[in-house]
Amino acid sequence: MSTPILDILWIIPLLPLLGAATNGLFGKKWPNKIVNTVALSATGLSFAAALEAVREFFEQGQKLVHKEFFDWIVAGSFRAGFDLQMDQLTVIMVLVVTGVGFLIHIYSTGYMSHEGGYYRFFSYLNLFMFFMLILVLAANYVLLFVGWEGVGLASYLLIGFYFLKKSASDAGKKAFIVNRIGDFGFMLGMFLLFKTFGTLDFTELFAKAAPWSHESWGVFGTFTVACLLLFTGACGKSAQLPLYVWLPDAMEGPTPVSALIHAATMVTAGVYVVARSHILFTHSETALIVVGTVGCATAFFAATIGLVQTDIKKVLAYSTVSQLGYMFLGCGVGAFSAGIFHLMTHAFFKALLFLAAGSVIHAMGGEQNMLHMGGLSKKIKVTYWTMLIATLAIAGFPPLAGFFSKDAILGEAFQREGGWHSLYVVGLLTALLTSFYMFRLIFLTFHGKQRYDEHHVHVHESPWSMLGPLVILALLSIIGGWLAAPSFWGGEDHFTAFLAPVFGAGHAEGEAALSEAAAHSLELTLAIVAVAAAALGWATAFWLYLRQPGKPAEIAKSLKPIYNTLYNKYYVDEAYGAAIVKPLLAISTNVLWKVVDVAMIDGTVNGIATGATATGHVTRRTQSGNTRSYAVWVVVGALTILIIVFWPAIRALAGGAQ
Amino acid sequence: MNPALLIFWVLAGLAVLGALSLVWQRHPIHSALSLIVVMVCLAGLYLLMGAEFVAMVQIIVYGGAIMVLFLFVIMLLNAGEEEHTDFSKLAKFAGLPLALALTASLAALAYKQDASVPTPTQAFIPGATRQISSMLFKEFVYPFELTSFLILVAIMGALVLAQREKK
Amino acid sequence: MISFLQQNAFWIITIVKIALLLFIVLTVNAYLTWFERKLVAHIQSRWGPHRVGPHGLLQPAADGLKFLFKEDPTPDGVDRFVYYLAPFLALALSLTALAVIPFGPDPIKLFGQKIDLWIANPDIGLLVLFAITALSVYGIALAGWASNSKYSLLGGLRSSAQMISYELSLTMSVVGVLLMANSFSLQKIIEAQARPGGWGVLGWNVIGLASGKFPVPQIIGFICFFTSAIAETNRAPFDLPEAESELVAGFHTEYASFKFAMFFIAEYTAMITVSCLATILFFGGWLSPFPASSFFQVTHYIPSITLIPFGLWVIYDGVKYETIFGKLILPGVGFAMFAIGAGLIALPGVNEFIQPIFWFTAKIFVFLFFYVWARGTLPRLRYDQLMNVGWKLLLPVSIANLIVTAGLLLVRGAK
Amino acid sequence: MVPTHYYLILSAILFGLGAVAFVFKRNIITIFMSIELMLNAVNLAFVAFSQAFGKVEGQVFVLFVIVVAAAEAAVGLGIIILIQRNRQSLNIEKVNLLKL
Repeated sequence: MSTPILDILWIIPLLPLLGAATNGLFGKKWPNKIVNTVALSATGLSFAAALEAVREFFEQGQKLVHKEFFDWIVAGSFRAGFDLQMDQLTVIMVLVVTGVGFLIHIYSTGYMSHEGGYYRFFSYLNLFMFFMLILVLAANYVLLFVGWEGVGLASYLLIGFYFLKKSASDAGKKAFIVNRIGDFGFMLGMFLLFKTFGTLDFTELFAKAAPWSHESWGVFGTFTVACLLLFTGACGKSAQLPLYVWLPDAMEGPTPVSALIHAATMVTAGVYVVARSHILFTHSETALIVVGTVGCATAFFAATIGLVQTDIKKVLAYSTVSQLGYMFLGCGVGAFSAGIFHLMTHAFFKALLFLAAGSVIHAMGGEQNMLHMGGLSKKIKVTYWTMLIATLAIAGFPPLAGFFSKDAILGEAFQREGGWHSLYVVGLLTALLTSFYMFRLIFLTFHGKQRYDEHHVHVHESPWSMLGPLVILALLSIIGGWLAAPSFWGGEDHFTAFLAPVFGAGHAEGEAALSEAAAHSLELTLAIVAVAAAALGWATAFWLYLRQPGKPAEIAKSLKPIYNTLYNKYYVDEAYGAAIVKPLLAISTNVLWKVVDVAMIDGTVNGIATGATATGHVTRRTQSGNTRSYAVWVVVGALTILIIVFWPAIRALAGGAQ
Repeated sequence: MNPALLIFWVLAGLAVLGALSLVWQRHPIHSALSLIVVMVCLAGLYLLMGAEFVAMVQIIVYGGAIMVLFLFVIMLLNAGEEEHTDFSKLAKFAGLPLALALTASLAALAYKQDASVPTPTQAFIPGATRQISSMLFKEFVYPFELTSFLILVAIMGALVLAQREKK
Repeated sequence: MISFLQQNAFWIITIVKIALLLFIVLTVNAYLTWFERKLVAHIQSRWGPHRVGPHGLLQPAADGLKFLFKEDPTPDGVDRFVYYLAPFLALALSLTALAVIPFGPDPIKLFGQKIDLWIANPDIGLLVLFAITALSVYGIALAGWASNSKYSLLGGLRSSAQMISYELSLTMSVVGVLLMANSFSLQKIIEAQARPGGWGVLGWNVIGLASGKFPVPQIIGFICFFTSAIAETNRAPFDLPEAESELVAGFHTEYASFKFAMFFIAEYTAMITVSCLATILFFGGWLSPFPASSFFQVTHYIPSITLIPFGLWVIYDGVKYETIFGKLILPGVGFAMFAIGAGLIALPGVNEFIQPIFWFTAKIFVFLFFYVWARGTLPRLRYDQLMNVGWKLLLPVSIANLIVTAGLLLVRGAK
Repeated sequence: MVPTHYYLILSAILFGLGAVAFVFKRNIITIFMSIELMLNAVNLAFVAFSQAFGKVEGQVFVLFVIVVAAAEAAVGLGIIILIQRNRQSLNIEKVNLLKL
């Protein structure tokens, strides 16, 4: 069959790159219209291409597509080609990235219309799309790493988009540096893998790895180490403990950026990598446990912080962190498909949340503090409703997307033997907290009496270029979950079935023990428990923030230390500052700069220079310009040659002399 | 005493004396004359070795053309006695000893090398001139043509150098 | 005594020959000056020397005496060594040139010794001559430089430049002849011009029919050669080194008495040498212009045929000469000539032996006459003209001549 | 007959004297002459060897050397004339523009 797009898979990432290049190089002079035409057509076309590619993928029977376009690095046995591949996992990622990305592009045209550096913004955004697509389409770790770093770069650029604002540029740097730590681990992981298996191509690597024996808990074999290293990278990118600190600050960037990069796509790259290399992970008990624990811990931890934040975007940021935690929990319990599923749904509703928040901020004229909002529900209806839907989704109310994905993860967690129940409990608790702070956000923002000055800010609904995406995403958040509607819900788990060829069906050991009916009843109970938790969260929020609005303050006063701790995010940044940044600075200043750089390196360089000068001063005398001296040198040369050539004869001569 | 050897000693002695006086004389003309003496003596030695043609060419070209050219230039520039400046300390102190060392080592080597050099089987190469001509136009024809080209270039160069540029 | 003579006969004979040759040449030189002055005078419709001796025949002797007894001042600030060296160099070289000139083919037999009519006959005679010619420039150049006088210096400069320039065409113009003779030996060159069966003048290189079907004439070569030769000997019209109208007397301005005489002799000897060379190279040396067949036997009496009438005329002229001295001397001379002519008829053997020498000298005389003729008639060239003639006319022409000759010989097949 | 190495020694001595003159003399023309002297010494060695080995190649080389020497003399003397014209001196130690 003809598969035009699959044969030129590179077209999908290439289009955004072209867009980025065009805008970046020529956009400065252009009016916004042309700029966003270019950017949108780039992303739109690549979305279309992606759809076509997926169609062809299905058409040719969902067989793994692996295309080598050209050699990039070839050194000895090592080959890193510009190879792209397409399988079920890629399909989901590509669709999410291009689709959501496209929507957010549309949204941005409205949102950024009043900002300076319009062309710059879209150029960066397209650049990000390019790298993200490289990341998800890559057929080997090296190329994946290119995308990985590239999205890092793009995120850096976009976080620091308002680079005149110090906080923004600092946030950018922070994100970049923290990511480097993770990338370091990632690279080490890659090296280890190459050393062990001699290849970094996914297909070959996994084929080679599969037959290896599993490593049980506490064994630090190749797999464990490699996986942990990779996971470090994932932690960096996906803002897990202890490397999550950059994400909240990343909210300095424009809201669409937060939506696209720091909620929907980039931050999920970590999850994607873990899922992509699930074969390695499943080979190492330890790694799985670590992943699960870290994810779970992060989820709860971030949720607790989210409880008390007042900045609307910060709340969403922490909720993102905690949701990512969920995904890792899913991966940790071996439910990779569940993790990916949550990734997808989360992409929908979190993007929606951010965009809606953006719309709110837009409406409030740049105000981000929820305590200065309230009662907006009348004024900006579309935003309100879409955001409400998203909230319900993330809080996990059926039948919305969040419910299914989160339920899937928790279910998997519960059904795993061993110490996993505790994780389940924490996960449940987190779900409760999630629904609480989300509704807190809703109530503070849209209900109650308005706490802002009518005269300064006149609230207005956003243009349809922004609302359109909201609506679409809202729809997706509603129906997105049904793909994986558990069997008791009438449908059966399409999603897991779809991903089965990638992940295999091997993650449901827990289920195997139970009978069909028992399984159904268990799932039902779990679902009910989850919904109950969500409802409890809602109730608390309702009671606290709508019934008697004074209460929170009192509670805060009564639990001052805890409140402050939470409010200040457990002082993690401060701790890092004290523990790492300050010593680093000190070392850099006193050792690296003053000793190594100035004394040693500069010293060497200058020393060489002075040495050269001195030598010149000495040797210059030979270049007297006086031909007679040169003549003498010629004679010397002749003598030398004579001696060298006739050395034996000369020795004989000496012998004869004696 | 073998007359050939006698002639050799006389000519060789004259040649060395000429070379010495080339160094010794302070006026370029005298140096030139000494050099001419050396050349004529060498021509004589060539004759002694039976290289008549080379001997004559030596006199005609070296004696008759090159040295005359030197003479001409000296007279043209009206060069006086050379001034004994010693700006080059190196040449002043190291120059002479080194050059003498070179001379000595060369001579010593030549003296030691006699074993490896066969003594001449015949004093004359019969029909040397004929052989030379045939060789020049057979084996060495390309170098020969090349030298003619070289001479042409030299002539041009000399013209270009010597002519005063027209104002 | 005899034994000593026997043992070292070669050396003795050589020395005697040298002495004889020197005597002859110097005498010829002396009378060449007289001849020249007379001829030039008549060309310019003057009498020329006629006071010292009849027809000024003793003029050369008088000049010689004058040279010997004149004061010989050494100018101030001359480079003495070179100043004295120069004339010796000039004279010695020009005389040396004569050593390789063969005057006749077959040797004389005297006292049981075969005596060749040359002092040395090397295989590379021609090269030797050229070598000597090449060196002869030093005499003049050094003299010019050493005299510490502007005129002399300019003269020396001119002569050195001129000689170098004309040496090229001189040599080039001869190569054609060499190709035809396949040898540097003057004797061989002469013999190469005698076509077997005797074709006389046709065999000479100017016509070049010594062998083969068609002639390979060297007439152009000869013209180049003789012109260059005149220049080499600093004779008019190429006598710029001593151009009296510009440089007083050029390189020998500062030379007086005998040193001057040396230059003088050197110059005339060079003339003779060149004439010999021209004869040898282009005009068949001692070969008779007439074929050697019995029909032309009569030509062997040409010496007598010239000598006898001339002698008679001299007697007649002497008888009616004004001075007593003349009346006494000239008839004697005339009678001597007549006697020689008659004697040659009487002694055929001697006559036969005399033939080559006669022809040789006759030809030389012709060339010397040319020399004088040219001086008497042609104006002196300007210096740039001189250089142009040398470099832009003679040299290319002689090279062209060489190429053509080579081509023709290739077609004809050298012998 | 003269042993070959006599000639070689003579040639060595002449060459060495040429070198001596080369470093010892100040007058450019004289220095140039000393170079010619060295060339002559080499020629002598050539001819000596050609006699020793009974081969005429040596003499052919000599001819080449002579030709090259002639060309060199022509150009070199032209240069010398220029030097005199521009520097008003033939003292090689005063022709040291290289240094400036």
